[in-house]
Amino acid sequence: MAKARTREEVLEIARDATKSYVSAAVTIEINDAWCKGCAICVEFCPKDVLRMTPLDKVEVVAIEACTKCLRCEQLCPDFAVVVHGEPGKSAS
Amino acid sequence: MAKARTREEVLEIARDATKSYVSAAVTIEINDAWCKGCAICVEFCPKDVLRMTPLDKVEVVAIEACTKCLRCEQLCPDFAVVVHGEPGKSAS
Amino acid sequence: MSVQTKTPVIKLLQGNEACAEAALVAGCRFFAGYPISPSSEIAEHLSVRMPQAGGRFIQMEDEIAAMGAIIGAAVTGAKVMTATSGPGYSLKQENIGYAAMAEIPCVIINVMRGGPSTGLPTMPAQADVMQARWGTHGDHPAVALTPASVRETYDETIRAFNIAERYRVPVTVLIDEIIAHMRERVVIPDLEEIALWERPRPHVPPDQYRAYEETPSGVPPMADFGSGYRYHVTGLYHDQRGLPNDTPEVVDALQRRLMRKIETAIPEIAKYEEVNLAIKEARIGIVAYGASARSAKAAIRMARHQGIGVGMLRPITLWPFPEAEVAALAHRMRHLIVVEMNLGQIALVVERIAKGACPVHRVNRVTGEPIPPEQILEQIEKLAKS
Amino acid sequence: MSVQTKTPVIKLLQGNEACAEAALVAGCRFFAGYPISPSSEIAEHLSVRMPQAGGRFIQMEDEIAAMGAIIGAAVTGAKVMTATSGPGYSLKQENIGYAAMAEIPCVIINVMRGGPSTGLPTMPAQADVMQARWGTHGDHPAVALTPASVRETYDETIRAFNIAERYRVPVTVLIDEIIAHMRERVVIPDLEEIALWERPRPHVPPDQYRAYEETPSGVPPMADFGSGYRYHVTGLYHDQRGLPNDTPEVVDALQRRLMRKIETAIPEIAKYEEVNLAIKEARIGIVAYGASARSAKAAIRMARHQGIGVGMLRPITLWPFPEAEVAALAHRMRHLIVVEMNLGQIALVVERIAKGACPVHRVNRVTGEPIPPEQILEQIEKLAKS
Amino acid sequence: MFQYDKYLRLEMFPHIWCAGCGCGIVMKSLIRAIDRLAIKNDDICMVSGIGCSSRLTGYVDVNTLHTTHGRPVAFATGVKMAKPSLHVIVITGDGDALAIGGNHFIHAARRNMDLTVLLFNNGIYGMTGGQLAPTTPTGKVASTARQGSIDPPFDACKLAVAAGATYVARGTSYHTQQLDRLIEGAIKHKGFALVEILENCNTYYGRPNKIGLLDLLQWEKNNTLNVKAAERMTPEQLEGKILTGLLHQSDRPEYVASYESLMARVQARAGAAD
Amino acid sequence: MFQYDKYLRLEMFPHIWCAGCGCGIVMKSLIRAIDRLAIKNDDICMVSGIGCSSRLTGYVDVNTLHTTHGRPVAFATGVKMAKPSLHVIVITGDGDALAIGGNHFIHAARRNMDLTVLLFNNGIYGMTGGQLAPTTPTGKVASTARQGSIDPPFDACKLAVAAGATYVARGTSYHTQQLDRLIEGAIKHKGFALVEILENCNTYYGRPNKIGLLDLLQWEKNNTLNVKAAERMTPEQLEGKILTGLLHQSDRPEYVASYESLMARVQARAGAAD
Amino acid sequence: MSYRTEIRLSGEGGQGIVLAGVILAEAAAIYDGKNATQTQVYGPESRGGASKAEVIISDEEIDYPKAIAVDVLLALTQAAADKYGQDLKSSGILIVDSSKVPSPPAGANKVYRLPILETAKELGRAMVANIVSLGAIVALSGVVSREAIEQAILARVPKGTEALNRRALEAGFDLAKG
Amino acid sequence: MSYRTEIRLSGEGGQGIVLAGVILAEAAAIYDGKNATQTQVYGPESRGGASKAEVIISDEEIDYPKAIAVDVLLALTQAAADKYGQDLKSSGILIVDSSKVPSPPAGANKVYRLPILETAKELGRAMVANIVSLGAIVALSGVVSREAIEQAILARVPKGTEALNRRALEAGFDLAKG
Ligand SMILES: Cc1ncc(C[n+]2csc(CCOP(=O)(O)OP(=O)(O)O)c2C)c(N)n1
Ligand SMILES: Cc1ncc(C[n+]2csc(CCOP(=O)(O)OP(=O)(O)O)c2C)c(N)n1
Ligand code: SF4
Ligand code: SF4
Ligand code: SF4
Ligand code: SF4
Ligand code: SF4
Ligand code: SF4
Ligand SMILES: [Mg+2]
Ligand SMILES: [Mg+2]
Repeated sequence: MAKARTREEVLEIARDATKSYVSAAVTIEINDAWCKGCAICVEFCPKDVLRMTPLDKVEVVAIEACTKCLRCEQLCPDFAVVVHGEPGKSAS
Repeated sequence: MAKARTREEVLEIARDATKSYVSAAVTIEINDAWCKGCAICVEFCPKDVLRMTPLDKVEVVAIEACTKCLRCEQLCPDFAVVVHGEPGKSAS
Repeated sequence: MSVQTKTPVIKLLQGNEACAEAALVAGCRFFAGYPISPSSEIAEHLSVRMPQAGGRFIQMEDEIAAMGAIIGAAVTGAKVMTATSGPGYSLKQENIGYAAMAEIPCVIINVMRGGPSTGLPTMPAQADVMQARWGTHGDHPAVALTPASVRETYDETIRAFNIAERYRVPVTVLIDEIIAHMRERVVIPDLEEIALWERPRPHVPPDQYRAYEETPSGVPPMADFGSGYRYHVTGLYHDQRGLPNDTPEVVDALQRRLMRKIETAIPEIAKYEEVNLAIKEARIGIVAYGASARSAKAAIRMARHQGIGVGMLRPITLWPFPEAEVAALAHRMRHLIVVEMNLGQIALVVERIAKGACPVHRVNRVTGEPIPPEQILEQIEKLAKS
Repeated sequence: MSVQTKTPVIKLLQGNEACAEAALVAGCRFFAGYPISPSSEIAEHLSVRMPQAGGRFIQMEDEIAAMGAIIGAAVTGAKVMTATSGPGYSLKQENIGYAAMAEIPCVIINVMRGGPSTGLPTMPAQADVMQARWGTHGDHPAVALTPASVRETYDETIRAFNIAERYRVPVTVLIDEIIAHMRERVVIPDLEEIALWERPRPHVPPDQYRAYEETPSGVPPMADFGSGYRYHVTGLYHDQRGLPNDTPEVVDALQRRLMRKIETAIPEIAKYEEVNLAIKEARIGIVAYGASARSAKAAIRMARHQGIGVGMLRPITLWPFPEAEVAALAHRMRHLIVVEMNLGQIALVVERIAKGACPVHRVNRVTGEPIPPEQILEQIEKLAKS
Repeated sequence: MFQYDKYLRLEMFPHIWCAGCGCGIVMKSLIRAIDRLAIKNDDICMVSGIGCSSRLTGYVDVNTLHTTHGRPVAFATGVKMAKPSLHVIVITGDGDALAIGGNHFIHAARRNMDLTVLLFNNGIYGMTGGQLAPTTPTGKVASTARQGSIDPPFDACKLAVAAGATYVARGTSYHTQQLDRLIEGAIKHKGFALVEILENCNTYYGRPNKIGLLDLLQWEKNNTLNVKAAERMTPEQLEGKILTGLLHQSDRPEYVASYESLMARVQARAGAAD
Repeated sequence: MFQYDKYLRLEMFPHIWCAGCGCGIVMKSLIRAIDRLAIKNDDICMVSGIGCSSRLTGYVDVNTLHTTHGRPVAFATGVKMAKPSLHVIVITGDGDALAIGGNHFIHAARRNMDLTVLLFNNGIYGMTGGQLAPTTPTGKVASTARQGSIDPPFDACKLAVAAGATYVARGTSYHTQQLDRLIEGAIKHKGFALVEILENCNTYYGRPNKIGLLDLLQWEKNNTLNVKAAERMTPEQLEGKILTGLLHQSDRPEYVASYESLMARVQARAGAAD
Repeated sequence: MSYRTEIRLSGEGGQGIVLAGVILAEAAAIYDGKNATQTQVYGPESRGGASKAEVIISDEEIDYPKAIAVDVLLALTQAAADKYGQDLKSSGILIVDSSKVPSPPAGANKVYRLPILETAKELGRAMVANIVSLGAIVALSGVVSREAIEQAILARVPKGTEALNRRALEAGFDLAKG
Repeated sequence: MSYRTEIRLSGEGGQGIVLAGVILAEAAAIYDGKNATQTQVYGPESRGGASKAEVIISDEEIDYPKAIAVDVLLALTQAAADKYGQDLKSSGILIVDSSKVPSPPAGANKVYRLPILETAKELGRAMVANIVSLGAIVALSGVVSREAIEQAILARVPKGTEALNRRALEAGFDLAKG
């Protein structure tokens, strides 16, 4: 079992591990500390916005294609993807 | 709990307590040792062949009316009525 | 109809009825059960009385469910009880262990009938006493009370709630079928005379609340579910916040605290009756509980007529066992006799405590009958002669 | 594939695997289980091996059902087993009591993990040992074996079947998680070396058969259902024909026979290992079982390096407990130490038996870890100095 | 004249059931069904739980296993798996089968285990003194529901069908001839067969509900309808009637047979490898 | 952007579930449903049994009760009866709810107890290492059925309906938006509400059966059909498809309400007598 | 053990034997201010058949609650008399129904054969045989006061049946007069 | 305790650490004729995460089956090194993967940083890292014979992968040569 942590400690770890990808219309955050590399978000993103890295983490490779459909966010079992912005409103 | 008995002892008690009513067509036996006086046989005999005694046992009062339908026998929960003779074949 | 009685009232009550009424007086407002002889009158009585008293009664699908339901109700803040007999007590063991681990106050009535297995469904025995200590897997605290009269059933049921609540522990009341089914004159105590203990509740705001805090008493305050204190309850080892944790230090601390809280509470939990122990010349000591202690009392009375001085220590709190008192008795007496409706269960405990200070004899009966005083007297006479 | 091995074969086997294979060798042809860590490998292994061996495997809906199913299978003549861990062992208690009462041969494997409740699902403990004696309601005979190695798990599983069959009694094998999950070099014994005991079967014709006859050994012959001997099996008190009967004489006779048949069989059931007890100057005696005995052995070895003589009595048959042997040890030694992965359960039994002849010390660990030999050594050193 | 004696442990008679109890009536029906099928006593195993009805196993001269409350189906599963040649008949009460034993009941149905389950439904816990059963009709009085039950009852047949049973029938203690046939069919059926039997408990269902012993049987007569007859009736005519007869029958692999074919497969494979 | 944090015990993160496990996906759906209903954390009680899915209660910041294997519905019954103001949500695995816990499940449905039961059906025992569940499809491999299961699976929804449930729905971990709505509806429903959720277990269902993690989700996508859509389809089109959506809803008295009206009746009577 | 009085009532299921025991114990405990216990036989199998209730009355604490040496024994059926007819003190009182118990247990010095069941039937309800019995017992043995037994009965019986039960009690008293 | 040799293998889930432990123990127990035990960590929560296996080898009876003073310690990840890197004897051998374990546990005298994972990848299957490790361990420590480890490996690995695994073992031996 992982060491018992406080909420604050965990939040700090998560913040430190979170990568933000920003475009005019959308911000996508990936929390590497929680991501377990399952590739679900990558597989089910209808716009191929995401990609797995060689270290089995996720990176955003086509943020401009993102439609904010939230599939990635809703399907990520690990609360490791967050999509900011009104869902459905495309950036383009 | 009743005293433990052997099969033979029980058979003997039952034999001693069994009353036989005989007509040309049918023999009806009532085992007073097992009869608990529920009156089911009396109630459901379609021909009113049977009657309860004041001591809550059963007696045959109209054997000639018996159609050997076996309702009494089949409904007696205590194996206390036996009807001999071909079922359904009325005596009359 | 209310559950209040203003002035002492005299009634002829059945043991099971007294248990049910006392539960209401103790503040029990949730009962879940499953019928089983010879405990069913408790459920039957409460099925009528609970809705009257504004409490909840439910007959569950089995004993396991009943035990689960009372634990669920208890976390909302209710005082809770279930009642059963041997076979059901066996089935409840897993969830009793859960209550011990998660520190859920609850009262389990076990009206003891003849075992093992279906055994003698309506006849008395006292053969679940070791099970009340060791029935569930793993080390766990155990509290069990053994009333010997209808009035005491009333009192001990209330005390069971008090202990369960104050120490956050499942408490079993072991009533033998004789006491449970007999009717006896009971002077119902004045409500004001009855001390009710409540579970410790938090005095800190929710954000500072730690549900399984290490406190001086060993008992952490318990918040009601739905009262604004949100926390986790689990049968896994957990840290002071209640969150699952299996690191050795956390495990060790929790396991030991669970035992310690009851050990340190022994002065408050202990209860026993001394019979004739003031008599200096008594050289034979009896240890007996429940209905067997009544048989023993009769035997002591008979022995006195013959000039034989016999004393008795009657545990009312059976678990934790009155170790110091029995040890003292063993040192004072030339013989101890343990009288039980089983093949000698508490006798083993007495033997351990006596440490050889005096021989420990047994009077047992396992026929489904109460122990006749003569059987005990015989043993007394034999020892008095020797 | 057959279950036969012709010549001794060396294997690296896991404890659970050894248990499963041994069951087949013992003749077990019916297994019903419900998965639970850390016992599941036994069921998993047998789910493959049973159909190969012409036996029957079924995963039931819960532990209660599994226990019921093996009893049902046993009355048809099959040798049967189930496997579980603490929570499941608690659930099985009612039906274990049934097996004791109805005298159904069966083997229950309890791979002990940390309790109480869900506790530490995958970590070792030895805290179900008292439950194995007292877990079900009512007085009942109890047999429990505690292997300390993988090979011994193999042997004790076979012995569990032998005892269960010969004495018509449920037998529990208490394997701690360490032994169950470790892999170890095992010399698989030659099949011809292995003695298999069968249940006594009737030698009289069906019309003379009395299923619960009072025999000199206390064990009535048992006919297979479907073999032409028709009889009644019940958990109620019953007469020698097996028919329900609650008269005091019948009840008393049955209850006492159930206990007596195991008590008189102690010479055949007893098994323990003596370590270093030949050493005359040993003044410290250890009592330990299962994996804790391995820790103790390591500590004894370390103590020897320091010139401290320590002996050990290791019960392999834990119930019935080796009372006479431990009593002798208590009289011979200046100190006894009971080493257990619990808070002191068998220590209570040793205390009772020691009757004050020497102090009984304890080394316990309840952290989910095996007991480090150093912890025991420390206690030895302390006592050696005193 | 029908000979019951051959199937009875006469040494246990008279039985413990109350005057007029349906259990005795049903026991006779069961015996007649067995007799018609000409199955040897030795080849039958009856397994019961705990309850008035479950005491039946004490009275019949076959292989009898009187188990713990609620568990007969689990025990019977072991009997059947271990010795498939036995006809395994489960005798169980409504409390036994559907309250504490509900799980074993649905799982044996799911597996389509070859058992004949005779469910004695008297709407009450007889043995323990008339407490609420999961079959007690809402509003009826029980000793743990003195103001009338607020619990809705199970439909045991519906539950069995949903769980996977392949022979599901309902009879009554009044309709003895129909019952004979339903039990006969159930025993013959290969797979999980349920016969739910509405039976009269005078002492603990009738009395507290102020229904006389004979009226209980009359009720069975008047409030049930054979499913065949019902087919030709209007909804109005069916109103309030309980259907009896063979309610469901289907064909699925039976569990023991599936296991045995697995065994054969595995052994063939092993043989090939040797 | 949806704020999950308010409902999470972040101190427990990352959670213990395997990479890609459906439990996390469903947990998010549950949180969104609660958020939409705007129920306060304090007013929710989640009760779980033992299993991977049952560990969910450790992660959500509501009143959480992690009970014993198979018993959460029984515990939840106590919670609900004692404090009806709480929304009681049961988190349970297919083994937890339908194997060891099957009896509590059908009885709560019978009573129409006001519980929301989320049944995480991954077709396997996850926590203990992939043993056969009563939902494992026949023929699939499990660690206690290495040659492929011979057991027929339950249809949890059918069973619930037969037992008396008044809201019965099926969703999947793939169809998150549908699931949000089904859970929302279940929480709102007064009575026994079941949402069976087909969810992916990669480690112990997928791997032994040689189905990749992503293929498990694809399977959910391709082999299910919304019941509404199904209405307009031919039997051929429906062949092999599992129906999702709200499968059954009905109106019967809810148990706690029945109890409370009994209480009122009894107390009024007592008041009148005083 | 003269400070304790033991009464055993026996008959068959349906005769109200247990209720009679309860009433007698209540008379002693509530209305006469004594200690009292009442016990009975429970059997899973006492569906009909013989029925027994025992009452112990004492000024002191009652330890053993079952009868050892019976002071007053009532038997309303022969089966009950056979099964429960032992343990009567030599000084004890035996009361049997004259029609149903042709051969009372031997050994009693004071035997009263009273037409209890017949009397009850004459009162219009066979059910009140237990109350008639109580009247006879109290009149013959004085184990409780007449006032106490009357109050206890009236507190227990269903509303509307008070007069009938009072008559039954009186009839019992009268039977005892002989 | 020199008669007993303790080996601890650590890494992460999926690296075949437990299998390596089993093979090593089988090499000792079956092919070298010694006593051997193998233990591992079970956690309900070891879904991924650090993984550990321990092997004790001895000519005598093995009492305590867990490592106390480790003779050979393998760590294939930093997390494993941090978690299980204690208990190494001063005379013990520490073997770490050079790419994944930048900071090996302190206190070891003999530290070998070997490109185990890289080597495995070069062999075409990352999965054989455990076999490469066994080669290195055996070559560096001699805890079992080369013949034994080879036989043990071949008896355990799936049919068709024998050649690959033999190559992996050789590669491990070679790594140890430096
Ligand atoms: C574990 C357990 N719980 C409870 C009981 C008590 N008990 C015995 S029979 C019974 C119910 C009987 O009802 P049912 O099954 O309907 O049978 P019936 O007597 O009505 O034929 C109960 C609750 C028991 N013997 N064992
Ligand atoms: C009484 C009892 N029996 C067995 C277990 C072991 N056990 C824990 S979880 C589980 C099954 C888990 O399967 P499921 O409910 O489907 O949940 P999942 O892990 O698949 O989410 C079992 C058998 C236990 N903890 N307690
Ligand atoms: S929101 Fe939709 S489009 Fe954007 S990254 Fe996620 S899945 Fe792809
Ligand atoms: S779905 Fe979540 S956990 Fe899986 S790869 Fe994407 S971000 Fe990582
Ligand atoms: S056989 Fe039919 S007609 Fe004859 S007595 Fe019986 S019920 Fe009446
Ligand atoms: S049915 Fe049987 S028991 Fe009932 S009255 Fe008739 S003969 Fe007697
Ligand atoms: S109580 Fe009911 S079910 Fe039981 S024997 Fe009497 S009538 Fe039959
Ligand atoms: S084992 Fe299966 S259910 Fe459990 S966490 Fe892993 S993927 Fe999820
Ligand atoms: Mg019933
Ligand atoms: Mg699952």
